Amino acid sequence: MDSFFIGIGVALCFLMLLTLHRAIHGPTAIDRIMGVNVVGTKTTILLVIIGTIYHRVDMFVDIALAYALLNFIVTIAASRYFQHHKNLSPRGYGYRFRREDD
Amino acid sequence: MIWQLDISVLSLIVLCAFATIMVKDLLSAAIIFGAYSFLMCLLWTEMGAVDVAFTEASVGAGVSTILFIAAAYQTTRIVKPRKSGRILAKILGLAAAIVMGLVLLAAETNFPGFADPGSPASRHLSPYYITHTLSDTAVPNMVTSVLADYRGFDTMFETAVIFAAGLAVIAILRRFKHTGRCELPETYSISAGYQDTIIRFISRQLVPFMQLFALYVVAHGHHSPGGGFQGGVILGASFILLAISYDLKLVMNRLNEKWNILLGNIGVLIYASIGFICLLMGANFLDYSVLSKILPATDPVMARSHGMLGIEIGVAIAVMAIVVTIYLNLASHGKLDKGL
Amino acid sequence: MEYLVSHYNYWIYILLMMVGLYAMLAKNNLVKKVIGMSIFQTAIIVFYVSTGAKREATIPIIAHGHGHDAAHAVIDAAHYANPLPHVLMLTAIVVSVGTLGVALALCLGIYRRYNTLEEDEIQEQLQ
Amino acid sequence: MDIVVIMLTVAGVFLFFATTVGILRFPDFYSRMHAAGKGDTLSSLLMLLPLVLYNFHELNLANLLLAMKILLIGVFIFMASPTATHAIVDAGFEAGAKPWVKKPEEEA
Repeated sequence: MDSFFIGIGVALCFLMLLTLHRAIHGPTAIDRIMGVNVVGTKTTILLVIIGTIYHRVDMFVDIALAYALLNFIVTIAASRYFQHHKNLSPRGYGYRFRREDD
Repeated sequence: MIWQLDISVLSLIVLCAFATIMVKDLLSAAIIFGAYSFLMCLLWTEMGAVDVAFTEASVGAGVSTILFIAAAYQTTRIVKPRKSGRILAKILGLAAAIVMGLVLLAAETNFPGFADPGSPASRHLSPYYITHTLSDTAVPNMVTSVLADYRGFDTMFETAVIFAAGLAVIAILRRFKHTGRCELPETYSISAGYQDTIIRFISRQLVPFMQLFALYVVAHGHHSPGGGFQGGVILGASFILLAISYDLKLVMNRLNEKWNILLGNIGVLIYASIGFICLLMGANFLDYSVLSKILPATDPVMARSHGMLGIEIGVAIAVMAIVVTIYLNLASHGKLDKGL
Repeated sequence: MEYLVSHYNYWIYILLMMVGLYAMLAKNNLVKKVIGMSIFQTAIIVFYVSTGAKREATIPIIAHGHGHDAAHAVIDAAHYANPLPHVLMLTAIVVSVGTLGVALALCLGIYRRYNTLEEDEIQEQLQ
Repeated sequence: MDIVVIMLTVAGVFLFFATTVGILRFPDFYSRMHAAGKGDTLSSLLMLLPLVLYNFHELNLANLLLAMKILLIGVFIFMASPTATHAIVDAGFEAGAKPWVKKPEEEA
């Protein structure tokens, strides 16, 4: 069963390589954010799989959880860049959702 | 270690490193560097270094990527080519890199093989730590016991270095607005309409959960990977998530600048004062076993475990305060009003 | 062949180090230089961690380490990875985020004063 | 039990593969995001479930806690991944990414 999980891990690495193609060659920065987010999700799974291979999953679950949390924060931060930045088109949240009373 | 995964992850890492250097856009470089750190974390997990991987997942992949994005946000994402001497700079840089690589390759022939159980690094000191950690300190995670007990002196000054880094960032960036003396502070209301309701709702649900998880990581670091550094960084990241999904003012209301710096001080002081208590009780600096005299119902072995918990809490408080300080100053260009 | 199998990882670390050094020396943009510094740092850290790895060894946390009778169990040092490089590198990573913060703060300070991040434009303004 | 574990894992890997193909092949940013958001969330749950089953050897407190923790990652991904997708799509919309339209000569 261990060799099965190692095979799954290598397959996930191969899929990560394909996703990194989009992250590296992506025409825009947003495509790169998306690619890195997908790589992060795959890595979360791969961490639990490595724990299964070591037969000590209880030690690896915390890392996977922290990893998923930080992946989420990085994605939000990177997407936030576009919602405020000066160089881009002025139509932003401030115009779509602004309420006058507060 | 699992060599199949080792090779595949290493090749992905090299690919990411080249892409980070080549890409002509600072935001994209920051994002690909985030992927590089994610893969680095995977590599360390696969080598069996779980604590290092935990630290990299929270520090390298999380906080440093956010710092790069904040820097790109405050400056510019454009990378211009050199106006003159481009070829010369490239050739010189390449020559220096190749010379260094050749020197290292020549040195590398004397290294022991990868994952060799009989390598000199794992024969001299570390067997003592591995075999004695349970009987000496009752802590099964030997990384924690070496970090906080056997090499506690080292870790104390590492914490002091982080504190100094926070002070340096404030000294470089912080700009104070000169206001009249009688001006009242403006009443605060959550500024609506700069971020999405969905993101705000989910972040609001996640922040308490993250902080609880961070406390668990600090407290359970004796038995599983984790400890003060990791827990402190996750605690700081929860405040960063609030600052990203709402705005900086909300975080400043909860944890203002004065308290932030004070907490950084308090964290380092907790560490040092536990050491001085040991000194006052007649033992060496940071020799926790004498703490059994003042802690109720503990033998010297358990006292070392409790002493480690105390300094982990100090480290967590200091790291949290400094991470939040660095982020707030970088994201708002030192003005602490609004930012990323 | 055996030499190749046991030494391939060092070559990759040296390659990463070369990439980092090249970026630090040849790149014009200051933030790119900082990224090169981070790559150099991680290459060194991964070298140290790899010296702690052992074949057929598990992670450096003693299994079933709860309770008092666990203290009398016989522990073989060859079954666990070497914890010492892990400890040294754990603190190195946390310090690296401190140095990264200071480096980026310097970049922001330079941008505030010269309004550019490019090395040659800053030198032009200095003269 | 092993059969179930293998089947679920292979299904998860297949969905990951479909996600990757979608990310690589779709013509514009919005449709790529569609593939990434949906496929990733479901396939990560499909991969976590067999890992829970495989590690659940016998019924005791430690194993229950472990299963809870792994499922917590699943719950977390179910909350965070769609939110992240939404954030990225909004960022792309704000940045002015153009949706792909079929060219008129192809329609004819």
